[in-house]
Amino acid sequence: MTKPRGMFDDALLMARKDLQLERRAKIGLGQVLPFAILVLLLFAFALDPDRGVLKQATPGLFWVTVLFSAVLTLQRSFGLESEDGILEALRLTGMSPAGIYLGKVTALTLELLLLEAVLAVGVAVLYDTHFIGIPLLLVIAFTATLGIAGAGAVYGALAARLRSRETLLPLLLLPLLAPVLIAATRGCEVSLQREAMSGWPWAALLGIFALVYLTLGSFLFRPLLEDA
Amino acid sequence: MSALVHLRSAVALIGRFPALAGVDLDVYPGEILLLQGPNGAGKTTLLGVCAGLIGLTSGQAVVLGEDLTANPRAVRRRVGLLGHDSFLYQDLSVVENLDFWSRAAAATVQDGRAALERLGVSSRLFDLPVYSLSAGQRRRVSFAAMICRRPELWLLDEPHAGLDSSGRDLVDGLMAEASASGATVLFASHELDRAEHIAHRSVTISGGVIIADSPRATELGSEP
Amino acid sequence: MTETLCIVGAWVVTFGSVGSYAAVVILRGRRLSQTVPPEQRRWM
Amino acid sequence: MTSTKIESSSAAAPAPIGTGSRGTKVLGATALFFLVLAVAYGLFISPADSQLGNTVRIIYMHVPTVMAAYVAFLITALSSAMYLWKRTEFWDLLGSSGAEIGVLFFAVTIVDGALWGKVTWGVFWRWEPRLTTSAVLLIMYIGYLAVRAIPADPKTRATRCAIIGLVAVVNIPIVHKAVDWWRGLHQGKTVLGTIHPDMGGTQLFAMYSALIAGLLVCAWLFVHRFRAGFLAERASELGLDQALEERRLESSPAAPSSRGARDDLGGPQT
Repeated sequence: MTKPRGMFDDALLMARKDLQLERRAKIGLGQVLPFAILVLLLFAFALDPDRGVLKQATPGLFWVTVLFSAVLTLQRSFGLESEDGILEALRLTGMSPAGIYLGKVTALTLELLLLEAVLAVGVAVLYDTHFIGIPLLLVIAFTATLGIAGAGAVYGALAARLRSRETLLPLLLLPLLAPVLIAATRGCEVSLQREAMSGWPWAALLGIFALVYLTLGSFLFRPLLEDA
Repeated sequence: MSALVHLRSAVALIGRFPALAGVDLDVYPGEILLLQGPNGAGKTTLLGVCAGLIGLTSGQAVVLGEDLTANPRAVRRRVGLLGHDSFLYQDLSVVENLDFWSRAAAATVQDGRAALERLGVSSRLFDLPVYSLSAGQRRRVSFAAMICRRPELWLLDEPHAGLDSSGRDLVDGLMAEASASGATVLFASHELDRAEHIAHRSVTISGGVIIADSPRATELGSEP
Repeated sequence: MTETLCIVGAWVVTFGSVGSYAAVVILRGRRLSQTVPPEQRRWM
Repeated sequence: MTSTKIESSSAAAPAPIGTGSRGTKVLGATALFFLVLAVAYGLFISPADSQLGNTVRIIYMHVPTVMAAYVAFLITALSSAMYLWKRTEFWDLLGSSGAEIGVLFFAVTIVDGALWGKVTWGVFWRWEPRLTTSAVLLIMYIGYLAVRAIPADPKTRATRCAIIGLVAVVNIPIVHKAVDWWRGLHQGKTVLGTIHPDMGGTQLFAMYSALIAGLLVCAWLFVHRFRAGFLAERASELGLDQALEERRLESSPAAPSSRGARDDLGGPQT
């Protein structure tokens, strides 16, 4: 009756289910993405677009927008796991906690990457950004997103069961992601030839961040599901 | 016959509130045990404890031969819990839910479909999202998600609630069938006439303790 | 002028915050120890 | 469970009121001694620094507090890991004491740093790497305390806090690195928070007595905070015993066989 299932089977199952949910409910596509584009517009209102401030600050604004959208995506992603007794049901299945974690991270990473792709088109059109140094940009986007999803899933799951989760998650998560914001922003600036330094150390730092939190999250998800 | 569920002085807290205040309970293999008591008596908490979801603050709990405080995970995958919550993703369709939950519990997709059929869920509902189902239909889908994993211990929290009369009969039939095939059923209910008819034995819980244990001399002895 | 003010300020802030935190902790301990039976609060 | 009735055993020595003991008194007195030394040398006896002038006197406060904060956070991290392994109340209480004390010292550090900046740069805040890092870490640990303050049963709360304690501490070196590189692009390292080599004898003495005083105060606070947390747990357990009694009494007035309140929706089975 119980054929052996590995951690990666569980991860795949979870990720598939999350993407299925997104396809059905379209919260990311229908709500988070428009919000992110709205933020791009708000930045233009706040920072005079004619004086070049906007153009200079584009990488930073891009990643700040991604962070805020990530918080919303995480709220949604773990909100639906804590409704209707789903967390209890997941514990009853005997799925591996690390598998659940990696599945959530995979789905989150894919969703956020898609959001970033659309936002990139957004800044290209609205802020007149010319993309150069594409390989570095892609590596930075991927590692940064993996880090955001990896750290975010731990705190998303932790906050999901608390009544004050809407206010608590940003407070917990955003300071944790400060190095991601710094590294991704600087890395993108370098890539867009705004600074004369090589951007690969930033990509490496992002990679280390992602690796550290993916490892930690895989271990911490068991106590998180069991007792938190 | 050794007990399948064995609780001694079980104390369980919900937050800081002692929902169970020292429960002694034995449930024997193959038994259908009715758990009755007023609202807030601790029925739901007791089922949660037996499922390995709620840890004990003090006391002893052995379920399916496993010590719950030491190894709750071994118990969880062998029990089926039908709770107040639906345990379903509202935005996914009925089959998507069943596919996910059956595979998550290491059963096959076919098990899930068979369970839906067994619960009388019409195939025209299969592709509807769960939120659009009526309460009774949703209950049947939850039930299907529970039995598709073939649990050894059924923990049912008011299994008749929200169901029409054919649904109630169906639930009774499923419980009898489970008991006949060797599974054990522990269910909480307020519908005592119906419940006492199907149950082999009933216990009453109130104020977080068992206050009455009334064996029904039936085909299945409750004590060795 | 600013210099003296800032230097004195730094010391006052440090001693003031740590001191008032210590006071809060001590008072809290005293208040709590009245509700807890003596055999549970024999420190090493 | 029921052994927590108050019973004053007159034979044994009376238990202390509060969280003090002989040990903490000795510790506190030693800390006080070094504090007096630090004040005397740091504010009055030692001369102004050759490079920093009188602002070095802020550094005498800044360095001990930041050291104490890091020690506290490292203890929190260690306790978090130990809690997840051993699951004992000791590590939970130690970890939460560390977070609270660390936040206190870090907040003081940042205020001191800003005051130093006001004298040195003319502005309270410049994006100096150490100050920036401290600000980020401070908010991270305020999050820990926010979760700690949410009412929950002790085990749940302890697990949540242990997870945050671990997640936060591995971020410290990453934040350091990121902020250093980031600021490294714009300006050279500042001397804030460093003991530079050409400090004179009385200056070093002032610095080290302040440092020792800071760490001793930190240790003294730890003991008291830990004991206060321990007392709070015992006090809430007393509440639990009472709650259990009340809970059991709920069932006694109603006769067990009374079935007046049943709410069967379906008809009797035929």
